[in-house]
Amino acid sequence: MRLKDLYRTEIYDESRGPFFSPLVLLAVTFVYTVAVVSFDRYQTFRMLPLAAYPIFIGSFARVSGRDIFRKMLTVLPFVIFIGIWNPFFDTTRTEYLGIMISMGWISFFSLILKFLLIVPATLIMVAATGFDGLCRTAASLGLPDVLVTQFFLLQRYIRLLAEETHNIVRARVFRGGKITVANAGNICGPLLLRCLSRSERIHSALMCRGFGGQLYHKHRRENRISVHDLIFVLTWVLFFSMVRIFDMPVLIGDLIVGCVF
Amino acid sequence: MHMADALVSPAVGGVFWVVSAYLTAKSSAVLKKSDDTGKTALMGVLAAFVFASQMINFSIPGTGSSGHIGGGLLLSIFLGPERAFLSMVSILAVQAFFFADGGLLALGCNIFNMGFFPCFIAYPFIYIKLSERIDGTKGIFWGAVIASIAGLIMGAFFVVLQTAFSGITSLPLNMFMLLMLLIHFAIGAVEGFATAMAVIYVYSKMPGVLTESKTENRHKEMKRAVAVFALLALMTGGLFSFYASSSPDGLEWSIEGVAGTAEIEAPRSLPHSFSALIHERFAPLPDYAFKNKAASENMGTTVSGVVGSIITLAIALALGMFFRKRNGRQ
Amino acid sequence: MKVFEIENICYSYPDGTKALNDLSFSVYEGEILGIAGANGSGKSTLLMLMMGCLSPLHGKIIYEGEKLSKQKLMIMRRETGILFQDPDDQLFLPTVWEDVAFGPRNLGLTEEEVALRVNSALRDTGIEALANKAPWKLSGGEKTLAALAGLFAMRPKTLLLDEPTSGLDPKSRRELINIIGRTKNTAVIATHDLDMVMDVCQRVVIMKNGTIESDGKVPGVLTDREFMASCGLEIPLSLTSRFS
Amino acid sequence: MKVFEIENICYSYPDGTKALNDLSFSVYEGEILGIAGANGSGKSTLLMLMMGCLSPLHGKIIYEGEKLSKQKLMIMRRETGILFQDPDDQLFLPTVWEDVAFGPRNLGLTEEEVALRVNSALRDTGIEALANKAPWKLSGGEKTLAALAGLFAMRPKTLLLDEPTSGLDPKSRRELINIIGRTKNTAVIATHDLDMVMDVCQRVVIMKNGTIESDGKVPGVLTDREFMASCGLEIPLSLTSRFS
Ligand SMILES: Nc1ncnc2c1ncn2[C@@H]1O[C@H](COP(=O)(O)OP(=O)(O)OP(=O)(O)O)[C@@H](O)[C@H]1O
Ligand SMILES: Nc1ncnc2c1ncn2[C@@H]1O[C@H](COP(=O)(O)OP(=O)(O)OP(=O)(O)O)[C@@H](O)[C@H]1O
Ligand SMILES: [Mg+2]
Ligand SMILES: [Mg+2]
Repeated sequence: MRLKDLYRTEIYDESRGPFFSPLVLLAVTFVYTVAVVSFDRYQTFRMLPLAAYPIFIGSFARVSGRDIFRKMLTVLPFVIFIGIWNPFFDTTRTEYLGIMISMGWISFFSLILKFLLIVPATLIMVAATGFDGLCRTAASLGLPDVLVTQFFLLQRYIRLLAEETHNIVRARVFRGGKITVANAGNICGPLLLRCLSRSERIHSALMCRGFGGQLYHKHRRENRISVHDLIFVLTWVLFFSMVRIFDMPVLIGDLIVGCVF
Repeated sequence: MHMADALVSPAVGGVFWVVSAYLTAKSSAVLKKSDDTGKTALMGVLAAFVFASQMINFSIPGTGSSGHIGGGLLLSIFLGPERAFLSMVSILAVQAFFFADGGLLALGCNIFNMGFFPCFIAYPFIYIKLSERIDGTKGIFWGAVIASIAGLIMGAFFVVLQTAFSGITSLPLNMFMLLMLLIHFAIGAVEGFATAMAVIYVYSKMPGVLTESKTENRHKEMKRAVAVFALLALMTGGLFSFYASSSPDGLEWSIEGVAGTAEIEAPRSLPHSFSALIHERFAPLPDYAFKNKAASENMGTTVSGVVGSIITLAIALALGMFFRKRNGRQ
Repeated sequence: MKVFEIENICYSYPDGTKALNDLSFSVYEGEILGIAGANGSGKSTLLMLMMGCLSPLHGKIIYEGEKLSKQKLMIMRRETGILFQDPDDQLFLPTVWEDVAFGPRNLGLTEEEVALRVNSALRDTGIEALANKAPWKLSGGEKTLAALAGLFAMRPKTLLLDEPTSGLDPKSRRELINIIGRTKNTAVIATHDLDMVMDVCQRVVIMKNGTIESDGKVPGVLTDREFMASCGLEIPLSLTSRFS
Repeated sequence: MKVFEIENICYSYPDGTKALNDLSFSVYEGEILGIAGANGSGKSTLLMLMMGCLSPLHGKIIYEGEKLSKQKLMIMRRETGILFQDPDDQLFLPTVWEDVAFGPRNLGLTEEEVALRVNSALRDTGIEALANKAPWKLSGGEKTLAALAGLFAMRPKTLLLDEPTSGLDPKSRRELINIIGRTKNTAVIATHDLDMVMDVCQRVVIMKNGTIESDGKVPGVLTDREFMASCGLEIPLSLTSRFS
């Protein structure tokens, strides 16, 4: 992750009128994650139909595929690193897609597939709800006010930090300076103090406007669930269980292949 | 040392979700009682700093986890353990949601590994004790270094534990453990140094910031909760290492254990039967079912599988397009 | 009646900077008081102290006849609105609308009433068009206006404004002056804009190095060229006739 | 000779806000140009574009006869000093002295020369007493002065100032006006302080909604009451005689 990515939380802030309630999206995404992870480590194509979910919500959210892709690339190495050892230690050979291959490779492939299924789903879910939506959901779910406020402030201060860093870098460049490792400390110290004193002022301003520790007020009824939402949840949960219980690709494939031949 | 979703089993993820949720609730309750909102802003800023410093990370080969500063100790020193813990929760949640670092399911594990140990163990039992015993900046320095190392190592140990229980990789345990602990020892030293420098720097420039955290009266219940979890963690850890060392060939165990070839012969030690139990309960299709299937899988089903997969994807995509059009979105 | 009584206040910042030095004055109900003074003379510090964001080293601050205890502070903050010198410190919610609604919501109003107040505040400050923009994407003057709207939406009895006109264009400035002039509320305005002080204030306090140099009727004080110069100030621009 | 030529510049912020719309003008060597306009009319955006912080969607910016390439940009930034609207954006070193010295040091001057320049810049802006203070502990106006000192210490050929007088007390404002009036340098000043424009600028550009409404001699433009009102402005305060 780079500084630029910090800035990127901003792409989630544009108001984009949620199409499903954030609560519902969060719940379904959680069930989805569990569904993906619950597949055995040697299973591959069986979980593929689950991709329907991220594709579906992704077609609603106004989020660029490139953005998601870039974020995925930043985490991919970690998953590859953990999986790549499987082929070395799990050398039992088996037949797979008509070729002999070690079980380790299958489990590696399975791991990558899981990653490819889960990560975009989470990112799209967040993009669809927005940070504010998530905070609201969290508040309406009864998460402690301290924590909700903290979520909110963290995101606010991450931007503050990014801005201040950006400003410092820009100001340096304008006066002919360069950023090197040697003067990084010179930047970080003042940055910290500056942010601290700024945070105090921001907090004072909050208090002066009657802030009592509660950012989202409960009477705003965020989590009213409509029939439309309920159908959404039920449909997807049903779908996930179907995929989990039946080998859907093989079933559908059999149907088609059976018809063709 | 973020665990990714793809690396934890639902059972492990669930257990740590519950534990972390409990700790979070307790911490919030304590803060609510203390009725002091003076540090709210500070929480936000410092969390942002820790968040940013965690961006400097690297992958630890073969472990699937990233090496980076934890930050829990720094937060504890400035904010007190409960606030620090909540800050860690917020940091990890934002990372999971916005940066695909960690994940929904693994969030509980990550909170426990990176929040619980530094905030509730390393800070009160190591940092406080040391910095009280040794005067001045020296005490801060050694307290920070040792507490950081201890906090990170405990966390790293639990990363290994959770990975092992999840049974997703076939990585040899001994090697994994050694690697993780060594690397986190080094990171801990670096972090401790950085933490000490930051604390000393801020202390010299803004003396007001640091004062209260020590006098903050901790709630009794919180202490009890921490004690219970510390004990539990200690026990699991102890049993686990006992097991790992008593079976000299940890490598074999992990391969066999997870691959399921030597399932019945595997010694019935507690952690293992626990993991087996979880496996049977929560994994609807245990390993052997697949093995049988793998043997019987012929070319025909493979073709159907591929064809079926492509068709399912196509249908999903088409549906998505359809709804998008209907919603009138660009 | 006195709204604020400031008695022998001293304040030093943690680094030792003496910002205020034995300063006393009162703010009467319904009056609009100007505070002027050179850069660094302690105007912002004074307002911060009055809002309880800083606590004085010596002396006391009395609000409506009572010393500021924790409880009194809560009441005071409900009834008093402050504009910070840097509007960036004040705006923090994702949209301008939300931000302006923050104060009224904290007062516990119903959602309809909140909407009513927000919309009227946005209309008063002329930034209805920016309601759905993120506050950090505004121009400098627009930020000030948004912060002002957040203040007005709370309908405070007393206003403390720290340089409200800096960054505003002449038209918005004039409108703000009209709004302040119209209210029956008490207001304390720290500013360098002496023309505004001429227009809206009845009384003006001139500060210098953390103390009060003069406290009196506006026309009398502001027209004294020598005295003003000695405090690092000038007479208002509209008095320096260009054609003479 | 033309220092800057701006040709048919358009700019929209990433969120779609049209900030500048087909805007053209030139800055001539040695001239002091004022830019005025209502809040949100695009003044700051324009200065950012001129400094290459943002890049235009259409149109081009020519500096001393050459289009701004990466190399030319480097040269331009060496010769041009910019004051941001928010001085906080500009101060980043632990003390004011260090901060002011940052620019000259990067020009490769010797340490003596740096000290000379820094001290003279601090003297010009009247903040010698604050040399060892941390920039984030200054008052609003002091920050602006410190940022200005940082600018002057670089002795740039061209100055781009974004609201230099906002937050300054009348005396510092007057001194700044004198400094700008004395220089032989080119300067572009975006401001709401039309009295300053009257005092120092030869030419003024009036902006409205991202376009140029008028570009001409100062007395002619600024005294046209109707035209100014139509742009969300007013005639300078010193022309509104209070006694008439
Ligand atoms: N956080 C701080 N730490 C230390 N000193 C400070 C801090 N803030 C302000 N000061 C100092 O306190 C004095 C008074 O500052 P204050 O901000 O009250 O001035 P002001 O009258 O508002 O000036 P301005 O007109 O420039 O806004 C100044 O000398 C300033 O340098
Ligand atoms: N980062 C941003 N993202 C989106 N829109 C922006 C951003 N910054 C400014 N704008 C918008 O662009 C327009 C021009 O802004 P700009 O800052 O150039 O105005 P300005 O003339 O400097 O105003 P002021 O006198 O208030 O400083 C405004 O409508 C503003 O809302
Ligand atoms: Mg001030
Ligand atoms: Mg501007």
